[in-house]
Amino acid sequence: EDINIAYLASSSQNGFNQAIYEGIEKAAAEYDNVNVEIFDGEFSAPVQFTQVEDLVAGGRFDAMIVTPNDTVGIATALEDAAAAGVKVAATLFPIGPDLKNMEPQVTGLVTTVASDPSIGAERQANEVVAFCEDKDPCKVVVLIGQLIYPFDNLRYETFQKVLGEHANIEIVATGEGNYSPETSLTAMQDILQSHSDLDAVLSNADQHLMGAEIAILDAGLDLEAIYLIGGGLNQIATDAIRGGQWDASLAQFPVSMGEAALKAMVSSLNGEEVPTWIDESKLGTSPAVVTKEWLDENPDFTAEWQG
Amino acid sequence: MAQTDIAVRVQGVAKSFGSTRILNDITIDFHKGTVHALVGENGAGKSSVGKIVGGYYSADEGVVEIFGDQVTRFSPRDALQRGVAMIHQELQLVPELTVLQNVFLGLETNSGGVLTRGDLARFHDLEKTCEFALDPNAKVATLRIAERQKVEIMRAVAREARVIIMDEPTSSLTEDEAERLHALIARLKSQGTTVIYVSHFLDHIIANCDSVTVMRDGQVIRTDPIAGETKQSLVDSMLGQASEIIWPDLPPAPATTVAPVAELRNVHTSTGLTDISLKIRPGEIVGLIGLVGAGRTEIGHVMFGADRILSGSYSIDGVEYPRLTIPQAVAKGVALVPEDRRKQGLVLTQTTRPNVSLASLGKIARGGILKPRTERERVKRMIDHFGIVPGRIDGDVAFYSGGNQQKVLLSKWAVEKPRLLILDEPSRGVDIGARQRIHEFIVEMAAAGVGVLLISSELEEVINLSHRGYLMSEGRIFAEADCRTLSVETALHRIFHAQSELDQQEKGTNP
Amino acid sequence: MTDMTTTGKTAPRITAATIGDFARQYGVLIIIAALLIGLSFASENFFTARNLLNILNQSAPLAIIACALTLVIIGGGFDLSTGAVFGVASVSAGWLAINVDPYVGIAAGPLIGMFLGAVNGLIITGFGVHSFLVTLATSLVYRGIAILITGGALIPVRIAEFSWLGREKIGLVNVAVLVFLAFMVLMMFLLNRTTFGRKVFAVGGNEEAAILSGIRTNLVKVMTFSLSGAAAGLAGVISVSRISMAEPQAGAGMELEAIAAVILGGTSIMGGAGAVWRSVSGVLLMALIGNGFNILNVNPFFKDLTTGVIIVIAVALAASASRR
Amino acid sequence: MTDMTTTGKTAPRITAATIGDFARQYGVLIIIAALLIGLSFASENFFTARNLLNILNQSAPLAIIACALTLVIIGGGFDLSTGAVFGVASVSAGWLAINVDPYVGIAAGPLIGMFLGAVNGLIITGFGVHSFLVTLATSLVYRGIAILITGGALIPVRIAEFSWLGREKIGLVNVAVLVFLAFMVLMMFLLNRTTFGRKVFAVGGNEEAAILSGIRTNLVKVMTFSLSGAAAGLAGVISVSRISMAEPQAGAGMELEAIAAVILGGTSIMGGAGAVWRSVSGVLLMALIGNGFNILNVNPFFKDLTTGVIIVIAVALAASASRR
Ligand SMILES: Nc1ncnc2c1ncn2[C@@H]1O[C@H](COP(=O)(O)OP(=O)(O)OP(=O)(O)O)[C@@H](O)[C@H]1O
Ligand SMILES: Nc1ncnc2c1ncn2[C@@H]1O[C@H](COP(=O)(O)OP(=O)(O)OP(=O)(O)O)[C@@H](O)[C@H]1O
Ligand SMILES: [Mg+2]
Ligand SMILES: [Mg+2]
Repeated sequence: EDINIAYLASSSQNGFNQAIYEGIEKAAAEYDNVNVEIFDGEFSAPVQFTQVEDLVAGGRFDAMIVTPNDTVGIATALEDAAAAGVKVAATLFPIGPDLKNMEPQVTGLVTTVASDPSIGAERQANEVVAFCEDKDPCKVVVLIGQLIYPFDNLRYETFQKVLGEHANIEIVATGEGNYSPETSLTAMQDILQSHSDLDAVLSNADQHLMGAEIAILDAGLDLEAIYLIGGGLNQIATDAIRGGQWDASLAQFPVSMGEAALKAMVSSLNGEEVPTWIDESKLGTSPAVVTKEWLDENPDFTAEWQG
Repeated sequence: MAQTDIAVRVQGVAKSFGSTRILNDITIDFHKGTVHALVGENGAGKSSVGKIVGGYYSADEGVVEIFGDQVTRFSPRDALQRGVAMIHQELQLVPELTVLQNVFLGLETNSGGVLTRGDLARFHDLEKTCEFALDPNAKVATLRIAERQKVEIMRAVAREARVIIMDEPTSSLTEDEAERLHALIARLKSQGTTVIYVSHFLDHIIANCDSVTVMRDGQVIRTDPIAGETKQSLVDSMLGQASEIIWPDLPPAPATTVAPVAELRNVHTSTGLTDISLKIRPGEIVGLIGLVGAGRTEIGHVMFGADRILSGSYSIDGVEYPRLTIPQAVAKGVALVPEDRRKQGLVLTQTTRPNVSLASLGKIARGGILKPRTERERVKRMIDHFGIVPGRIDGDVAFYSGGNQQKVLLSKWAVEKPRLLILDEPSRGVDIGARQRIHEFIVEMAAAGVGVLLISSELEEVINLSHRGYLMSEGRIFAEADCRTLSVETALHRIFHAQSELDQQEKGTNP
Repeated sequence: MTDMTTTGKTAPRITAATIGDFARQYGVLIIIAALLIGLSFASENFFTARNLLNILNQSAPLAIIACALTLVIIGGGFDLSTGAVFGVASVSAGWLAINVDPYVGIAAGPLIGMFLGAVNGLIITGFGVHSFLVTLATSLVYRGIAILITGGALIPVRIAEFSWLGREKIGLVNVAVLVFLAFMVLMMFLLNRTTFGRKVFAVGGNEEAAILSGIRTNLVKVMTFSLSGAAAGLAGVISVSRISMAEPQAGAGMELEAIAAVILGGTSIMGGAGAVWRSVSGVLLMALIGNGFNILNVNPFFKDLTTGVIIVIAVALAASASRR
Repeated sequence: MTDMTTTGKTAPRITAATIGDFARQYGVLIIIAALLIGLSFASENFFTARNLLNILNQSAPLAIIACALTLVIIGGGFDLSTGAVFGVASVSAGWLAINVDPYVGIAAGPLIGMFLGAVNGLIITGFGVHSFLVTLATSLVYRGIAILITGGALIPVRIAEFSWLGREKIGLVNVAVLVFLAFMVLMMFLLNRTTFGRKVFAVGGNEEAAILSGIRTNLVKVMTFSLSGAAAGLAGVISVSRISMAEPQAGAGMELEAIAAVILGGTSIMGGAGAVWRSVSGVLLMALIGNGFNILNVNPFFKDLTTGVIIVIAVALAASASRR
């Protein structure tokens, strides 16, 4: 009998989500009775909420994999879905009020393929600490997505906590990049007006570094000397690190995430036990933070998503 | 060749909107170099004929020939290119542009689309022909309606058109200004221009036109040379029946001891009124007599609470109102029929019913909830009273003929009997039959004890319809007169006299 | 309409003109009907009571906003702050529900919304500035307030006394749908059966004429903006109670959706003409397109494109019928 | 203005009325001046040639759009599709730069934009529907097209022959700033010194009057929308070349920012009156606020709120001065 699985992307027009779906499709192709479809959440919590309702009402799907736009609000809809007999898995973020808790916070949730954002943020911050070791003061600019997003708030707090433990490190400015190179460029240009003596840029997303890099070059500063670390590890970041323009990126593996989620759903539908948490950071082939050194050792490495 | 002296030929033209036929088998020849009048009741179709010749409407049936060329797909642009310009009844100007820019709109002096100097010189040339004394750099939005009408006329003349359609060009002009327009028309005629002249002023038509077409219900009744026509003969053809042209009898004037319903004492305003004192008693019709710009409209506005009083006092029924607002005035029973019906009077997005009810919503509602039956009855009564056509309660006012829009506007204030009724140009653009009905209405109101303030640029109308009049010039009242003994000639004479005295004074103080 | 009455005495003829008139008047309804029929054939899951009620339920918040917005737009105004008011009402209601009382939270939403709407109205009339700019500015301010209230975090509100509004059903029908229907009827009543409604039409149709008729136009405007604010607040509360979570960004973009729905329905952007049912039709048309996409699962890449094309068709249908 | 002429003969007196008039006319400029002074005191890094040029450079794309949009709005229209046109132009230019030729990519942006703008204009005039609804619909369609072109992914465009437009400087001044200034001058010239500009004012001021003066109003409208499209396309290319990256979502929300800037500057939303310099002032005012926040490192939570409050103040200042 055919198995139908829906993927509810936070936005289907976003490279990261597309890569997750690519993984889902790839894994589905390994079975001969699994069909998958993608739904566009338009980066909107209410849209995704109604999508869950519509899909449950439509009754065509045995399971759904969700990349939530809103990790808390969607919970009630997903509970209803689970109660209606639809299997549910979460990717990228856990579902429920506690972003750090990877175990199901919602009744009926089968599995969560994600990792605690604060762990990744801590790893990034530690790289900066290492770079700053013999610099005093070491001036750091933080570019964060948007502080009104809970996960970005959590990451920012983690950055502050880790860097704050070192007296030589100073966060001289914080800009919101909103995952847009354009916005990041503007923010970075403005920040450079007062802080052209910066030592490092710490960002949660590679998109922000695209803008930051241009601002730094345009200001006539030495890109080599400034430490740039991003997050996501898309192909653009991989090339930039290989080329020496950037220094590191927190690795993410959306294709593997999609594969893992789909396989777990199919197993669960076949009545098998599946782990309630699959740690995303362990899915890839690379270390958690990818550097030029490692990339030079692995010249064949390609990122799991384009950008 | 009979053909060659015809400028515009309209043959068998019919026009419908939806399934309402507004023009039927219209056939008229307009001869070159003549002034050809169109007359008829409100809604007879005069403006519609003009709009078809001017390219604004397209005929459903029939043929329109301009200088012998049959025109099929036609637009105002094509019409202008063929030498046909139109002055619309409802003025169509661009408010944010200046007089100069409006006059030469679409005709600017330019080289390859880039504006160059020259418009001002052309304007002065034009001014020599028109003699309107307009400030070329004034913004049209700040002009009064009479001045706007002059801009429209200049614009048509500026096109150097061979045919000019003038739809009620004098409706906002004083006698004096109308005379000047007629002189202009005579000049144009002598240059071979054809003028199609629509008006309700039959005297003007008889004095200035060469031929006349009478219309009724979207049909041509007859076309004849003007020679031999009289006002009465035209009215009879328009109405389709013999009728008398008369001024109604006024009710007796109230005694001077009667307390006034409204009184202004030494009022000054920022709108240019100086030391205005006047009284209106219940049952009395008081006229304001003056030229355009004398400040008559402003007096109406002050009494309606629309303009602030800087000094002096205003009392209604003996109570002083230093800071009267319009809602207060309305609550006190003051009513104002404004002079610009489209801009200040009607809500054109709405039908007849809400327009008629707008100023008296409280009377057709209980606790804010409308009583539809009461409202319908009241509106029906008004439609019958003024003979509004189309007579539907929910007719689209936006598409009514000019005169019928005016009647809807009057209904708004007639539907409830006010204490004080201010009428600013109440019979502007209405036909002779309706004008009589409006006059009767004014008299009825006075007879019922309403105080009436009447403003009209037609001196004959104010003087014949008022008990008492105030003569005005430059924002001042310089005399009071008993209208039953005043003649139009003396009134005009006194106004001009006062005017020149004022000018003298100005020169004296300002060397 | 003109035609119907004058030909009234003869047998009703169906002419090209009357069909054209009908299409012009009821263009959106025709498109809705076409979509209903098309989607019913395309998927057997579409034309079910559950799915249709679902659509109504999902659209309830937007439809409530659009109903009140209709009055603002007919009155010649424009309200770009409904999304932000929605946000403030959401977080305030959520906060009050948790920290004070769930029912206080529910009641506070519309009241706070009404207050913020009144502030809009007072700024607009007080300074005599166009509402577009004022509500654009206040929407930034309101959104900022919403963010400050929560400190940027989400407020989970998992209280049964609160969530019934968004999630309970009476029989088959959601409470939210009933609230929406009641609100719609109220707005229709206000607009068509009261003196206030008359004044709204007059203010939007010709403000100067309204003033010269003794209408307190500023008061009328403040009231329409207050209603719009109250509606946004009510919608915000329904939405929070539905997803049991209040977030400051809630309702972002909703202001434009609501305006689009109102205009799509056929209410004049210039003011002075329109109807509440039109706005509801506009909302439902957009909801149907979204639902169709979810049910049929067309490639989401085509969703925007299709929505846009359908709107253009709706617009073209209504317009082509009105040619002279 | 009325006052000036009457008191014209005496020595120019500075009265309360003339100050009020000035404030009403130049309200935005006053606020800009106040911000410039305030920010100069708050940070020594603010009033430097580098920072000021930076602000100009950052605002260039938005300012270009706002300049052309001014003509649309004066002409009585509304263009909600500039953001989407920006997106289509971005990705097309990026794609062409990589796959065909960098210069072809640069040239294609404005041309594609102009084409999409013309399509807007043709739909608006062809069906006689209000531009608000039409451009809302086409913005969905265009955004859909942008997404289809890239399949939703980013297109990196790291080619020097392409990125000079957004990144090179001539002396101290960025090429993008020069392009913007040239475009601004062109729009000012078109609006104030050509018959076309006069027609734009007439169409927006009173379309009926324009028709009766023999003006091809539809042609004028199509041209304003084409210009607006071309501007959005040009802005898109500058932006892609600046960040060396084309993305389909680029320019989202820009349409509202541009409209806000135009209206904030003081151009009438009802059409018929306005000026290009006003829109540029509007853009600069908003850019200054953003720059101030980044330079002073204020908590971004307060940014929306402050921006909103400043706009309200600007609006109030302009309006209160026009009280009688
Ligand atoms: N665009 C339109 N749509 C519907 N009806 C119209 C339209 N234009 C004119 N009519 C109708 O055609 C009839 C003739 O109108 P028209 O304006 O030609 O009258 P008129 O003779 O100029 O009257 P008036 O002296 O009052 O100006 C009126 O009943 C009017 O309601
Ligand atoms: N808002 C205003 N501010 C300043 N002056 C004004 C204003 N409105 C009118 N005026 C001036 O006041 C004078 C009186 O104008 P008003 O329109 O009252 O004349 P009127 O006698 O009613 O003429 P009509 O109604 O025939 O046009 C004119 O000189 C006019 O320029
Ligand atoms: Mg007429
Ligand atoms: Mg007057």
